[in-house]
Amino acid sequence: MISANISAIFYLISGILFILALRGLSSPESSRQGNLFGIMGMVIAILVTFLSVGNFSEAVIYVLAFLILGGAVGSYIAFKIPMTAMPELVAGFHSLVGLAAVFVAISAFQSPSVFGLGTPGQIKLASLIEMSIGASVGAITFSGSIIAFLKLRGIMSGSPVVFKGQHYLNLLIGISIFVLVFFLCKTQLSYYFWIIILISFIVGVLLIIPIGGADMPVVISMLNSYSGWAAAGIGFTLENTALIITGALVGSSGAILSYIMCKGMNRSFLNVILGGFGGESAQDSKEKNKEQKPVKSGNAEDAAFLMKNASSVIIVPGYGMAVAQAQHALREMVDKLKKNDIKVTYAIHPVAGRMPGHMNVLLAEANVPYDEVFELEDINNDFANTDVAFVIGANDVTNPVAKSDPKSPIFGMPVLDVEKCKSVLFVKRSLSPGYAGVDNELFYRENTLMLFADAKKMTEDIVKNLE
Amino acid sequence: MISANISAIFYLISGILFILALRGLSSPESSRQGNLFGIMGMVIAILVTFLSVGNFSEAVIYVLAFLILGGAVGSYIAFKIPMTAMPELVAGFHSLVGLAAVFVAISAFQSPSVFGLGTPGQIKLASLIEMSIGASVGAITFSGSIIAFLKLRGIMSGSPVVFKGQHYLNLLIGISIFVLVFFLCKTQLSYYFWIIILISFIVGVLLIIPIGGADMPVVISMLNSYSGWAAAGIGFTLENTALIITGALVGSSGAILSYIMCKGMNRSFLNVILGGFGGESAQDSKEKNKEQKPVKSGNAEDAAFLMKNASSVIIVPGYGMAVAQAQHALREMVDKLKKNDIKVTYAIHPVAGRMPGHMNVLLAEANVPYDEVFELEDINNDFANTDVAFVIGANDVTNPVAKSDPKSPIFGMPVLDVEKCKSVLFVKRSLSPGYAGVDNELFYRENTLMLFADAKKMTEDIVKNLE
Amino acid sequence: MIVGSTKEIAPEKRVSITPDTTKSFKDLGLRVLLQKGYGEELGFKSSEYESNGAEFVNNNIDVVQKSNLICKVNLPVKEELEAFKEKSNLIVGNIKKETANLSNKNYNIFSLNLLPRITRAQSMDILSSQANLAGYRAVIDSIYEYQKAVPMMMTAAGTVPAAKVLIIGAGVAGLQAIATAKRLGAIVSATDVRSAAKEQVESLGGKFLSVEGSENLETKTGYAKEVTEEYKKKQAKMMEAAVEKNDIIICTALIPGKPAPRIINENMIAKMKPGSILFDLAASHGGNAAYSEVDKTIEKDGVKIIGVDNIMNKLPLTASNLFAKNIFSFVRNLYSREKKEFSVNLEDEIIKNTLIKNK
Amino acid sequence: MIVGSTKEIAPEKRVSITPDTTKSFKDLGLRVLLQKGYGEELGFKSSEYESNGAEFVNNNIDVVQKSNLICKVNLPVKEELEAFKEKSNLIVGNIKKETANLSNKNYNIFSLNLLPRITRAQSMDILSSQANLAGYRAVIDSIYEYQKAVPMMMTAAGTVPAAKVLIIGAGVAGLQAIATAKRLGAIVSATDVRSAAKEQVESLGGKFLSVEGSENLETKTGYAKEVTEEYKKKQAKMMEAAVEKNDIIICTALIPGKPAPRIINENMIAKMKPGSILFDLAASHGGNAAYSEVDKTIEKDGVKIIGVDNIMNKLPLTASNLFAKNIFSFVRNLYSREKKEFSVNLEDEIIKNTLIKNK
Amino acid sequence: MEIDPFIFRFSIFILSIFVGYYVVWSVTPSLHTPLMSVTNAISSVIIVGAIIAALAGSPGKIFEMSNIFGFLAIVLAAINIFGGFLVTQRMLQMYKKKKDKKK
Amino acid sequence: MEIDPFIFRFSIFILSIFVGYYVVWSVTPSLHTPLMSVTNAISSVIIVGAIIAALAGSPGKIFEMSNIFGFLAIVLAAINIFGGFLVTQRMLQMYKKKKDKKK
Ligand SMILES: NC(=O)c1ccc[n+]([C@@H]2O[C@H](COP(=O)([O-])OP(=O)(O)OC[C@H]3O[C@@H](n4cnc5c(N)ncnc54)[C@H](OP(=O)(O)O)[C@@H]3O)[C@@H](O)[C@H]2O)c1
Ligand SMILES: NC(=O)c1ccc[n+]([C@@H]2O[C@H](COP(=O)([O-])OP(=O)(O)OC[C@H]3O[C@@H](n4cnc5c(N)ncnc54)[C@H](OP(=O)(O)O)[C@@H]3O)[C@@H](O)[C@H]2O)c1
Ligand SMILES: NC(=O)c1ccc[n+]([C@@H]2O[C@H](COP(=O)([O-])OP(=O)(O)OC[C@H]3O[C@@H](n4cnc5c(N)ncnc54)[C@H](O)[C@@H]3O)[C@@H](O)[C@H]2O)c1
Ligand SMILES: NC(=O)c1ccc[n+]([C@@H]2O[C@H](COP(=O)([O-])OP(=O)(O)OC[C@H]3O[C@@H](n4cnc5c(N)ncnc54)[C@H](O)[C@@H]3O)[C@@H](O)[C@H]2O)c1
Repeated sequence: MISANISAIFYLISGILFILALRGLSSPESSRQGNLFGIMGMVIAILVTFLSVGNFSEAVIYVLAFLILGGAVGSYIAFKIPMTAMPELVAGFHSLVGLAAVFVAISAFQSPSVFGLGTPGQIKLASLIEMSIGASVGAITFSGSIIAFLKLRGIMSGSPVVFKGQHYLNLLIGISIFVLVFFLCKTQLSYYFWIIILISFIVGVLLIIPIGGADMPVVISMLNSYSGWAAAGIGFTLENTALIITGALVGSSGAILSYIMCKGMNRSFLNVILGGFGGESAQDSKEKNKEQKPVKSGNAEDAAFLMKNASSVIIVPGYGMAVAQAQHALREMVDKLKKNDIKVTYAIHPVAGRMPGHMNVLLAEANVPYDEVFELEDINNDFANTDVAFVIGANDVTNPVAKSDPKSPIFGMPVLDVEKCKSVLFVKRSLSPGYAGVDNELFYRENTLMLFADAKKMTEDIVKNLE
Repeated sequence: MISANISAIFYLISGILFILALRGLSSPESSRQGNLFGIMGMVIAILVTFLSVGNFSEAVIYVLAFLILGGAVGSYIAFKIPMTAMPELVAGFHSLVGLAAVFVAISAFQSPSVFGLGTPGQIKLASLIEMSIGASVGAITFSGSIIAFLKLRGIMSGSPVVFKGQHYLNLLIGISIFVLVFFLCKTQLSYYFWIIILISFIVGVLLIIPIGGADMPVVISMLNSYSGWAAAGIGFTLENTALIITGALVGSSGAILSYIMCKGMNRSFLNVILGGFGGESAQDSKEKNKEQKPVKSGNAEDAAFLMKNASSVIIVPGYGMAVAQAQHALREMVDKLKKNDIKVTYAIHPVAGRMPGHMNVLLAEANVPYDEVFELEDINNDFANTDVAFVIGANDVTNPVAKSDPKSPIFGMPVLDVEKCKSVLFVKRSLSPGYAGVDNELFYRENTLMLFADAKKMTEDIVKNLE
Repeated sequence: MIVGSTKEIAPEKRVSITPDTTKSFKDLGLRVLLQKGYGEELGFKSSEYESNGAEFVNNNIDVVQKSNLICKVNLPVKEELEAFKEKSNLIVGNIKKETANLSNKNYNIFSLNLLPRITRAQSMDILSSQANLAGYRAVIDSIYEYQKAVPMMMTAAGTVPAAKVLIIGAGVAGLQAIATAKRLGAIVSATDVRSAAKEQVESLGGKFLSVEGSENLETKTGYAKEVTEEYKKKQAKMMEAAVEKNDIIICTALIPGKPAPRIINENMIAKMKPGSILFDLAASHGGNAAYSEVDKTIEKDGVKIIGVDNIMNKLPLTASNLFAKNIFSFVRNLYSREKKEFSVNLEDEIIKNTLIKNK
Repeated sequence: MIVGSTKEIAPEKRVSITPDTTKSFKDLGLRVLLQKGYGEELGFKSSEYESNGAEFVNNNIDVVQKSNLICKVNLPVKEELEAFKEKSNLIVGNIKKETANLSNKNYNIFSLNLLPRITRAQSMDILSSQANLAGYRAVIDSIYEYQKAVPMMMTAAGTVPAAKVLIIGAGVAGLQAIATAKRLGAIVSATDVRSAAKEQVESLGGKFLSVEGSENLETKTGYAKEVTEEYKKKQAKMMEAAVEKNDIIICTALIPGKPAPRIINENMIAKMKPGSILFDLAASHGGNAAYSEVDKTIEKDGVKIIGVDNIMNKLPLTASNLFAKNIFSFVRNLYSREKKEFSVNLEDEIIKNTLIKNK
Repeated sequence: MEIDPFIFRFSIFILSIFVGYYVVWSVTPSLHTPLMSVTNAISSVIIVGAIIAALAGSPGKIFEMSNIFGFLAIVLAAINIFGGFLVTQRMLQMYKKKKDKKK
Repeated sequence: MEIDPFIFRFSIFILSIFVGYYVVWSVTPSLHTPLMSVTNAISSVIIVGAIIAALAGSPGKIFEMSNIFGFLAIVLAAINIFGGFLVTQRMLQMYKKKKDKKK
């Protein structure tokens, strides 16, 4: 058994390792190292805990057994899960952390003495408050994550569930939790403790159901943050620095991350987090959900990242490039890509733009060499071997409906097979159709990323992010 | 007198306010607010200290008197100092902090009992180490800042002072300080304490003299960092959280800031900080100084800053713009400037480039509107009322020798009076002359900043920095 | 099945079958029959045609009599028309419906200028392909006639100001004219009655002159409507100011089935600077400008007013290449590969609209 | 002091004094005397001249007899030359030294084409100002003659490939030709014997074709030297490949005081594509290309070979504006404001070099 | 003059919040998912509490209520730890491959 | 099980270092000088120590050695505090004026 001082130092070290882990994960170069730091931090925290408890009875064997059991399950899941199921996996994992926090809180509530928090019925006031906050937040995290998981998995419908008075209900429940904590402190009756946990489970559900599927990543990050706060709360109860540092770290970084993600998706943070609050905003998000539901939308950084990691890119310009006068920015973007040894070519559809040769005029103005510019027939087979199609302000000329639907007004027009690329980036301002007025189903495809912005603005932003 | 707990909380609050102050200062919008936070933090820290000491004897009056005295002097300096003397002012201020730290350490050493650190001759080991570190770092900060101040003020020559064996001397002194601290702890003789402080003063001088005037800003920031560490050291001695938090904050942010500044100036951090270390590097910096001495050379950030804060800019393109094919990037730069409500025009010299109308062709290609393009006669009077002339790859057409020296081969040619602008930026790759082979004396003028780079590269970098 | 073509009558310089499309026809499973010397004026050698699979006969009547389908730029001469096989087909670039009853033989006549402007028909759209070139060439011709330099040049001997070019009508021809003038460094503005044109003009870097308080005069098919009297007045007011300022004016405004709108009147021309150019691409449809006469260059108050009927003769090679591709695309649509014959499927909008005489 | 000018002899369309420079002369304190009808063909009205301070006399001889200085584009006719005042001055754009003894009267003759290429003389440099326009106009004329479209256009009716333009000689004219062709969307390459030309060509977006292993053939004054036989062979080899690939070739290569170098021979022309254009700006100096004849357009194997003597007549307005400014700058340098007379200061390099006959 | 340890803990808590805030402020969007998954893994440091709970009490009685909840929490947290870090590793591996392929 | 307060202080110290590190990481270059000057002002929080030193000891003897050094330190630190914050304010004012002028 090691002294409290030494374990405190080691907890600090593990906290620092976690900081480094998060730092590492914020830039691609250091990301793997970051993960390693995280693992090290966790190992240290666990070892130190063993050593500081110093109780080497047979219980240790059970602890190890359960640890290994959990580890085996976790590893199995991690290896088996398909990459596409990442978001729901993270949501699922979250629920576990939440539940674990609840269990730890219960345990502390049951046997306060062993944690030095007083005796049952005589638990220190501060500890009682801390542990009920921990338990409550943990419970919210648990049930909220479960809902998020179900929505992402498709088991539950992704569309937001809203009903009248939702916000009032939430408010009511929120207040009731506070009241219950108050009574718990006053009476020390375990009864109240259980009710708090129960109600918190319900809160988690209520908080997440009004949020649409598209906003789930933000929600997950937010739940992440909750689980951090829960850990910190319990850290105070157990007077454990590791839990406090890490909990605060995870709590604030998760909150910030969800804020950043909202900004990236051009969504209002409040709107997303408060889900059902305010009649208009619910309306709003509903409408948005209906419209945006199936499209993946990204920002300049995503686009830059995708293209930087591609080995070949085909640019497909259309009328929107002309409207935005984005040709110069485009040329610059391509220059940057080429400097990264990426093969870049231009695919010009015969009727791109609004006059014959429209694209040629603009590309020539931007000094794009002629030998990088290909007409449809010469390049259409290349899409299948290309990593990224960068469709800038083009729409009709990529619309596969021209190949498939004889009733479509553009049926029979040859189109650029951009969808055969690994990823397709569409730069346009909205989901509205092009000249022919036909919806483009590519926007909703799995391998499409929409970049909603003025073409020039977006291209310039991408240039910036290509540095 | 308030309890230790409450004062600890308030110290935490003041620490947080300092964090917010630093955060605020890292972006222009929030900078003034940041300063305010800093002031608030300081006020709280001082008030809480008064309250926690709780000694309201007549001493308080003296304290207040001295506080006001210092404040008056500080305010006077702050208002009187010309804006151009900022860097040396900051250096001067630093020296004060360093000295103050030394004084506080001395005070603690003199009367350890009042700080609860034991009695003279029986000071707690940890405290003794902490206070000697604090005193030593404080002393280094003091003398180093004085040297920096003298160099910047021009009282001492800005060129680096290097001599043989400098590094060994530094090393020796460094080691000797450690040895002295060791003896101090062992013997508790005040004798050692004073020697430590004395030697530290010398170290400060030795550390800074080998660093050239150009690198002084980095040095100042580094000294800033030192003063932070000194404060933190004393904070440990006095068991004062405010000092610990703030000291660590200032210490690490100062270090990082000097690192960032080095990166910005394209200098190696180690080279700057270690100054005289390694024969070659000293050689290096000497040569650089010799060659670059008379011209001021800047980077894209400087250029961006200058132009962003201008209200009018005239672009003077020349053959170098054509060679670099920088016209598109230039146009983009101008667009960015215009978005900032800056008036931008182009001045075309009749023989700029290598064929009549050379610049016009390129500017038209980049879609520069004709009404922003002026010929020499129409714009030459405007330079005097313009903040910045951005000369991109032009040379002969700006050379004032054409007006002054009848023997010069270009005498009699009308030239653009760029030197009448408040600042002139010259983008070219070197100091070499243009077509006519005549040296351009503008490069060496006070209000000229040379931007050595390929015109396209530099312009793109400026665009980046204009965000 | 045999696709044939005979020489065009001067001054027409274009051809409707090029060596390139000959190959395409062969690939489709069709034979190509040409009159001797076909395409020679354009520098196409008979050997080029032959190596791509064409056959030559000496006589134009022979061609017509042997072919199942004849492609022509203009309406064939009378004797050719009379010689047509029964149930054969004739594809012509441009005829009016009224003139279609020239021969009472029983064959199909298709006129490509009647193509619907639908997406699928784009590759056959001779109006677009030729108007595009016309827009380009109108600028080249105007600049050739213009006695000053077009781009701005600031030189040691003073500044040459950039020429100001005004394009009237921003359809296919107008847009290409904008692009071409812009490329040369002119200051370009344009006007049109369709409000979508504004964005299109700006997408080429031109300035759009709108008629104040005007509504959008676009028909559902994308063409322009005739304008109201009130609009005309407003337009004239705007034009007066614009015309005076510009050095080169290129008129391309048309209204399908109607005479071209008269946009520039005598007064405006009187105010133009001497040395200015007024190029009226609409001359053969009645002209957008006063004085303009088909195939004549008139000088009025120092202003050159140029009216050309068939500007395609100024770049017949490119024009023929595109024209022939249009024709080929049309034939490919008409020809049924399974049945190995030309099938007039009247459910096909393209065929229905272009057919002016049915067997 | 009076500055005068008489009408030029056709086909010359340029003038040496414009209304603009009339004003400048007046501002300098000089009177301007012109022959009646001066500048009319260019659209300059007498009233414009007069409102800027010019005076008119009916007769050209009157002008000459009354003026202290006569400016002309070309050498005046014999009777004018005979009528010159003693101690007067004549400034001409272009005369050869040998022809300068036409009159035995005692006056100064300056020929501006002999200006040294020094910085101070740039504003008087008619070679530059006119060559610049020549380069521009050569491209416009070539494209006018070219039967295809120049810029690349990918259209529904197939792709129009971009024309390939080759510029031979990248001096003032050549560079402007590069710029103009580039603007129109052509694929431009250029060649020259001076190695500095590479960077200059590239600064305009053109591709430079270098002759392998060649040295720099630039004289100290910035002109080209005559090339060696070995170089000629290497150049010919490179040219052969280049000429074949290009659609439009514009020749501008000159060597001062020598006949223009012959760069394109008969063989090369034979290999050119039919429909190609070969524009020889050097024709009047002997021509860079085989077959080229002054002021004639010759067709050879489908290639149009155009030789123009005075291409300035194609844009006389701009050319006159610049020319007149050059003349004015020269006069300003010649005129002493204090002494109020024209002073022939032989220490001035500019005056010394251009003076071909001294009073 | 002794300061309550709670105050210290609270200071630590607050400072950690700031660290967490600033440390992810400049994260690249493409790393959002891995970052989320690593944060998730880290948040299962709750296992520290679980272990304490599991081992609490007198050596003999290892299956008190509190211990049982501790054991449960350990299993859950362990799943999360292993799963979280491994899955992050997998995701990051993916990024690496793309880079390497190019070289 | 009591933890030495030093450990807590040390944790606080370390965490503050991280905060300092990340908080200025993204500073705009144009603000380097004001940032430096504000950091300088903040570092004179050493005045806290100076005040303690000045007020230390028994109420009667206010001019002990340690007090005198304390007073000296107060003067120095006070110069710095006032000077530093005011000068920063002036610098920032400059930025503002430029911006405002334009509008
Ligand atoms: N080439 C010709 O000769 C010709 C002539 C007439 C008609 N057409 C027709 O025009 C169409 C051409 O196809 P296309 O793909 O080039 O164009 P398109 O199908 O009309 O699509 C252009 C897209 O660009 C987007 N856009 C517009 N302004 C933008 C801006 N500033 N920034 C970013 N995006 C912008 C629009 O979406 P948002 O509004 O969502 O941004 C629009 O969907 C074809 O249908 C063709 O038949 C061609
Ligand atoms: N316009 C005409 O018709 C004509 C014709 C012939 C001659 N000239 C003569 O050319 C001169 C024109 O004056 P100017 O001021 O335009 O040109 P200049 O005096 O020749 O100066 C151009 C400058 O650009 C710099 N430069 C070259 N490449 C660069 C690149 N890639 N990036 C950045 N800088 C680059 C060069 O300096 P570094 O090497 O240090 O980068 C050079 O000093 C006059 O002397 C004129 O008499 C003009
Ligand atoms: N979808 C397709 O397949 C396709 C193909 C080619 C063209 N188009 C579209 O068809 C439309 C017509 O093109 P077009 O070139 O054949 O037209 P056009 O030749 O009939 O007319 C030329 C232009 O003149 C304009 N005009 C008519 N009266 C005018 C007046 N009084 N004042 C000013 N302008 C006037 C018209 O609006 C038109 O833009 C355009 O919108 C074009 O984009 C579509
Ligand atoms: N500083 C000044 O004031 C000034 C003014 C104008 C021009 N210049 C310079 O003077 C120089 C000559 O210009 P110019 O246009 O009057 O020259 P030019 O008209 O005498 O000749 C045209 C070009 O042909 C080239 N040439 C000659 N023989 C050739 C051959 N065998 N093959 C290929 N190319 C050949 C020459 O090098 C020259 O570039 C240029 O460098 C120009 O930049 C200087």
